Amino acid sequence: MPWTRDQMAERAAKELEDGFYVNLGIGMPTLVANYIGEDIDVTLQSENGMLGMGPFPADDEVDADLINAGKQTITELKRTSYFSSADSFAMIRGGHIDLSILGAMEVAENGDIANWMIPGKMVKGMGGAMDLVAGVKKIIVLMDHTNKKGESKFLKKCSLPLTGTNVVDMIVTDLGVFQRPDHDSKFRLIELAPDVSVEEVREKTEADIDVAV
Amino acid sequence: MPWTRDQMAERAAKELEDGFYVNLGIGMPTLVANYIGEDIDVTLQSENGMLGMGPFPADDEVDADLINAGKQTITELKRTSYFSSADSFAMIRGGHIDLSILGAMEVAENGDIANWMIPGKMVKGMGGAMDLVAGVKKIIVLMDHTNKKGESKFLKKCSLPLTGTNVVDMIVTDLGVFQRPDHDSKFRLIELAPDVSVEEVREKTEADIDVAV
Amino acid sequence: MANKLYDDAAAALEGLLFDGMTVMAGGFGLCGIPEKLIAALRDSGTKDLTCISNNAGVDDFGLGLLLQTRQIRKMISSYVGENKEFERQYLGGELELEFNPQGTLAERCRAGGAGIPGFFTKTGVGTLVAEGKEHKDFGGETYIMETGLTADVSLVKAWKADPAGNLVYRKTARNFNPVMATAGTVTVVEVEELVGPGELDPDHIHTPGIFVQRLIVGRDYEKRIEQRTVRAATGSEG
Amino acid sequence: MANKLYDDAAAALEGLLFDGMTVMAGGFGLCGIPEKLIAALRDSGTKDLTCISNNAGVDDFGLGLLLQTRQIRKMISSYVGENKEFERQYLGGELELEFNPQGTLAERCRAGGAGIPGFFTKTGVGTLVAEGKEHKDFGGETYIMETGLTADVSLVKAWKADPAGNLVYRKTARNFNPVMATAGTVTVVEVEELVGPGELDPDHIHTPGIFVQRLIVGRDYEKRIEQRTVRAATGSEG
Repeated sequence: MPWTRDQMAERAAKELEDGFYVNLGIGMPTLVANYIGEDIDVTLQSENGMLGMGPFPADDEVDADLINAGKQTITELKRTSYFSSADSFAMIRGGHIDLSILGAMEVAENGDIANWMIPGKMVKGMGGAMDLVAGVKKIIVLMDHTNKKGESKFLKKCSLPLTGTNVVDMIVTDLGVFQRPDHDSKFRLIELAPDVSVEEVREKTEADIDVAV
Repeated sequence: MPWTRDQMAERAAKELEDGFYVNLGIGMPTLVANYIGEDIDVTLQSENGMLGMGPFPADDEVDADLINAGKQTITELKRTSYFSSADSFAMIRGGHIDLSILGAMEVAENGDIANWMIPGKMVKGMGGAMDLVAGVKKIIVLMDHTNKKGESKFLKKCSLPLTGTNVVDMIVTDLGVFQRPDHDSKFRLIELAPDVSVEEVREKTEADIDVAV
Repeated sequence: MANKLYDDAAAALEGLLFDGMTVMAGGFGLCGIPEKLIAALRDSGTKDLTCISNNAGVDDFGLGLLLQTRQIRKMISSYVGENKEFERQYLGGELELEFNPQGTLAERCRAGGAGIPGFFTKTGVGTLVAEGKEHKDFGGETYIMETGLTADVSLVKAWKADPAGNLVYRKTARNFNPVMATAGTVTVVEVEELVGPGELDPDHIHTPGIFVQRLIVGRDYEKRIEQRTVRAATGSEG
Repeated sequence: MANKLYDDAAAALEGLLFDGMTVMAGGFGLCGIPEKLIAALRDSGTKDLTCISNNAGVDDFGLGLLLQTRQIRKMISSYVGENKEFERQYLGGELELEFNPQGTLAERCRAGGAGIPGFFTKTGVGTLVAEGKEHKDFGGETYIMETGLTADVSLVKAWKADPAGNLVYRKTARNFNPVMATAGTVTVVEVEELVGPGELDPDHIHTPGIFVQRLIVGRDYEKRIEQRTVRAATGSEG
């Protein structure tokens, strides 16, 4: 049985290590915050200018001056600091964030990622996605394995305009986990969702991968 | 009678305008602060990271964490702000300072300035001088008209290594004041110290200048 | 001290506006936007604006107000997803759009204010963003050159100011405001509170007064929230 | 939370030092220098250092301590005028020296920390500083390219820290410290006071804890003054 969105988030959360500074993308990656182990301490960065992001506020704590990159109201912690957008992206682009978990429309076997633009559709903009994939030390993609038509999103080559080239380190889909030790290596299937077979993954994966399960 | 150092500083101070943000170089230019008119309000910048520099402290106010770019102990004002060296020079190099008054070893008729290095002597470094002449809107040089050997310091061409090229707007020496309206124009003698003649200035000036006194 | 304080937003913009000008406006989404100054810019009727702002507001608030009145000719932004009117005008060819990665946009504004006409970044290499830009290798990696941005007028929202124009921002309402404050030929600022000289701690001023030419105190801030997300009220701290 | 606090300067530097390494040290003159960490670096005996620091200390304080022991092979500075031992070693060919304009030095450190490998500046155009550097025209003016700087270890002095490594600096002791804090592969910080979690106002933190890997609390700061200038005691305020 493929993983649910929450199970995917829970699996991705296992990649967090004690002391990590982490940026979670908008959408499904936000769910990862719900699964951070209690034995580890992780600091969340929000690219609109905050380090040390807390949970959503109680109803009477809502503050219009305190939002995350998804424009959601949030809270601060006892470790929180605020800074400008320039300082925030200096932090991101300077390689100071340990890990970013992002959604994607497509990932290619060489680590290319496309997650901002579908030609012919109205383009909303890349926001901070290009900065994150270019600057953060480790990039994990959290996405459904196939699109609504059942076509693989893990491809030989991305068909959509790219967000970054050769930047993805790990992919967590509803079917399993794909990892590579460095940017010159092939992705390897290292974990399967319950009752998902290697054959099913192969069938639904256009990318050329190794299997290590 | 040529101007004294204090009279030169007093003359240079007349170039300050109400609301100006000003950086005064180390040495003689520091004296300019003593002659700021009481009817105008000027904010002094110190490139080590301070805007709104106050006077020297009283003996019991001395604070090792509060110095100017000449490493002298100073005080803060009710308008003071502190910032990093990067932000300080972003301010300087971004063209936000209205005026800087600097010393010089040589100035050339095309506005070149040399004030940091004498070949063969131990070089102490340019500090912030190259940034100031490149970034500040208006540059006034305050210097003796001749060196210890009686040779002109206002030259056709600088002989010493340059601090900046075509950057000087005005020169105040012990003999008079030289100005140009823009960086394509010739310097004009616009003012003489008491009892100094145009002939004396011409004699002691290697640079080709216009005379307008 | 030269007086920087103006009676209201209209007075603060007087003499600064002209058709075809470039305006920077701070804010991220609707957080920390210069509400009063945007409204006054709308009321001025100034046309053919190039607006540099991370987002384009929503249909009836923020820069969306200037889209309604078709005062904007071009947007330079990183994300404009919240605005239907924007979409309509863009798809109809009435509006130019230049997308910048968010960090590139922020750094371009900082560079413009700091006298840096160009800088290199890894962001966007190999993407549409890199097309037509200079590529250069440093240490075996490829970077692209991005240029500094300045504006005829920067519109900035801060929390508090003193009469010298020193500014303090509040929480994530800071965002693009400090860098845009440095990049305007003239920077006009609105604040929620004006404090007396010396009341701001000089170690904690975010924007030194040198960057602020004009200043107003706004009243009755709307501070609209785009995504009001709450949890059940329980104590929590980390 | 990952513990960043170390017992003393020697412990904080343990495992980080190697001959030939590059070290950044904050401070302007003797103001805001990492006194304790410099002393511990001296005691470590690490040799052939490249030191990036605005100044080189005085003969018996600051980086001058490392000159006395000949641990420094090369200095990257903007001004070294206060140091006789420096002059002696430099003129004797025992010491390499790279002068950077002060603003270029600060911006190079910021760039290094921000992932910017190169940027253009007007500073130094037409001078010795420009020799061998790429020149480029923007808007009819000539600029030169300068590169980003990073260090194996950055030594930083702040005023206060919290356990997360958030830092606040005091007055002009801030200077190069914040940018150097961003540019070290490992950044080691000494502070005068450690405060509890939440005691620093999150709007007023100068260096977010992400840039700080190790932290010590120093005692008995010497804070030597180079030019003690005073006036007769009279009230004055502007």
